[in-house]
Amino acid sequence: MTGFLLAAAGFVLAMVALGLVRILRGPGNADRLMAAQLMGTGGIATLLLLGAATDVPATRDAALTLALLAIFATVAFVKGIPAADDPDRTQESE
Amino acid sequence: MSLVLDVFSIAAICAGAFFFLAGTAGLLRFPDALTRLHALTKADNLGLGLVVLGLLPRAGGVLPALKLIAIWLLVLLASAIVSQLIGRAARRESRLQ
Amino acid sequence: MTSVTLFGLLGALLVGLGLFGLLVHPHPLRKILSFNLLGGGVFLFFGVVARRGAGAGLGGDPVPQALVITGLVVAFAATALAVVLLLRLFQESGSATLRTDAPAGKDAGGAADH
Amino acid sequence: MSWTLALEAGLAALVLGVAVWTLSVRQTFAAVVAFVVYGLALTLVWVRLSALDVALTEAAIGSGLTGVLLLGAAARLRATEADAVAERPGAGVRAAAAALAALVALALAAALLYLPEPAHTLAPAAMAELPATGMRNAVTGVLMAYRAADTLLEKVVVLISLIGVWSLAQDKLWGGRPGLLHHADPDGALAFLARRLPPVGIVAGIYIAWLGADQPGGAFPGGTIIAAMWLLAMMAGVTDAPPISRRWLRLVLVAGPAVFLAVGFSGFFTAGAFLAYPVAYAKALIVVIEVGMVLTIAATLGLLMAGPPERSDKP
Repeated sequence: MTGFLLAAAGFVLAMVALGLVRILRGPGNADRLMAAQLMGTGGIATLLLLGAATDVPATRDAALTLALLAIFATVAFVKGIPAADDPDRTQESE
Repeated sequence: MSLVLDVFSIAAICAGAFFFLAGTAGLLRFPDALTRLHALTKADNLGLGLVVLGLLPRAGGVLPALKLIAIWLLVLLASAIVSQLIGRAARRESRLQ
Repeated sequence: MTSVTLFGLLGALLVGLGLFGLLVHPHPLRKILSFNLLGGGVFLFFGVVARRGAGAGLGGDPVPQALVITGLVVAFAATALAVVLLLRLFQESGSATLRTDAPAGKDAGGAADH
Repeated sequence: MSWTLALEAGLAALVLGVAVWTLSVRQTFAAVVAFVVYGLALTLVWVRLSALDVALTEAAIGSGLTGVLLLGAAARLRATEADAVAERPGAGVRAAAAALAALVALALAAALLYLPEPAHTLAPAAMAELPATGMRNAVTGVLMAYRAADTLLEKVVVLISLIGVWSLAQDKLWGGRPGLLHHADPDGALAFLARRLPPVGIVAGIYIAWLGADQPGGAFPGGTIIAAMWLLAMMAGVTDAPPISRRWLRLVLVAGPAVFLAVGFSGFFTAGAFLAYPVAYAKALIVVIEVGMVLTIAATLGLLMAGPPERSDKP
């Protein structure tokens, strides 16, 4: 079972790491944020699986911390999008 | 009994991992921001949810299990609202292009 | 290769990468970012030293781990101060360049002729 | 190759890839997103190194808070990015920098491979003395007892950097409210989150801080979570940053170091040395210090993020 949990942790981590290619390709900042959001959720899942595999209950607290800070960071990033656009685009006019 | 629980864990975690696979595939392959967002929320809600479900029997008590569920609920709440915000930002960006 | 060696080499590489970024990136904000990257490598090195000292029922030597926690907080405080200094420089001079020969007191936002 | 090593090699490759990308990507916004992922991956590395306390702190401060801080600066300095490209150093300088960086990395790697065997460790010494502190988490024991002077000075350093940030305000705005005004989100999704999440988050922060005595956790990650919830409410326009001239704010900011110092000086009378705890009350005193610290850390980190005063207090 330990081997299975470790393998599952590795698989989830590999999947979200692949998703990071979206940060490279963009094209928009919204796409980059989605990849970061997926990485956050995947990171939480990986932490929980790792913790179960190695029997370290404290990883659940690390996952809790990560979940709360990920929400905070994502909200801050979404709010930063209009101002942090490509410099060659015009400012939003709404 | 423990065999049944192990099988349950393995099945749920495999299903969760599948949704992470699907979410990543969607994020990479879907044509525009809003469809990608659709794929992402599946990984967020179902992927993590199924992984948490699979880990519940191994949590070693009611309180740790409740903590796992609380983490999932937090991510669920955040994902519901953040994906709205990301969707709005994506629409704004596509209009600027 | 053990995980200690693996992560130790990773820490060394991260320090090198961060140092390179710190030296070649002209924009001060990218320098601050590189410096934080470098810091991650240094902390990782401490973590590896702590992991080698596992014993007495602990997964690692708690003294270097406590130092890293202190270091993380101080690094954040230093980063916050550096960022505010940079923003103030931009507010005063209208540009964020660190060049000493940059034309001082130009009109705000007009540093396009560099 | 075992599962564990494969996983760790993959993790190391991820950290390295994200680091290279943070340095090489053109847009600062993308670089900051990558830096947050870097911190997240490092959190997993800390778990693999059995340093759960560090993992918690890294997840909270190293990744989340620093990333958001840099993002705010990137948004404000966007106009200067294009100019900086023109200042890129020439090939000669870049080659020299690469050579120097490679040399430093090689020296560090060599130092790693020649570390003494068996490794020096203070773990047995820390564990032997731990029962006297009443703590069960060795890292908290080290932070609060054997290296208490470090922790005290660190509090002071963070406070001084906040004074430094404030002193960069324009003279006429001194005493005003930090940062720009965030308008309330009219459609309400963000405001909804900012009303529902912070009560849960603050409880979680206190819980993480409370855990610190016996398990991984402590005042740093706990205080950071509370600061993040405060900042979330500010970003959504649900609450506003307080003017820095408020007396209660100043009291909260010095509460942590003041309690720490008071307990430290009382050590002269009760245990015969500065920052020494009488054994019978060690745990109680450490808990008192930690309560003050959580409060101060949350307020200080939140205000460091908010920046210098930019709006006058007078309407």
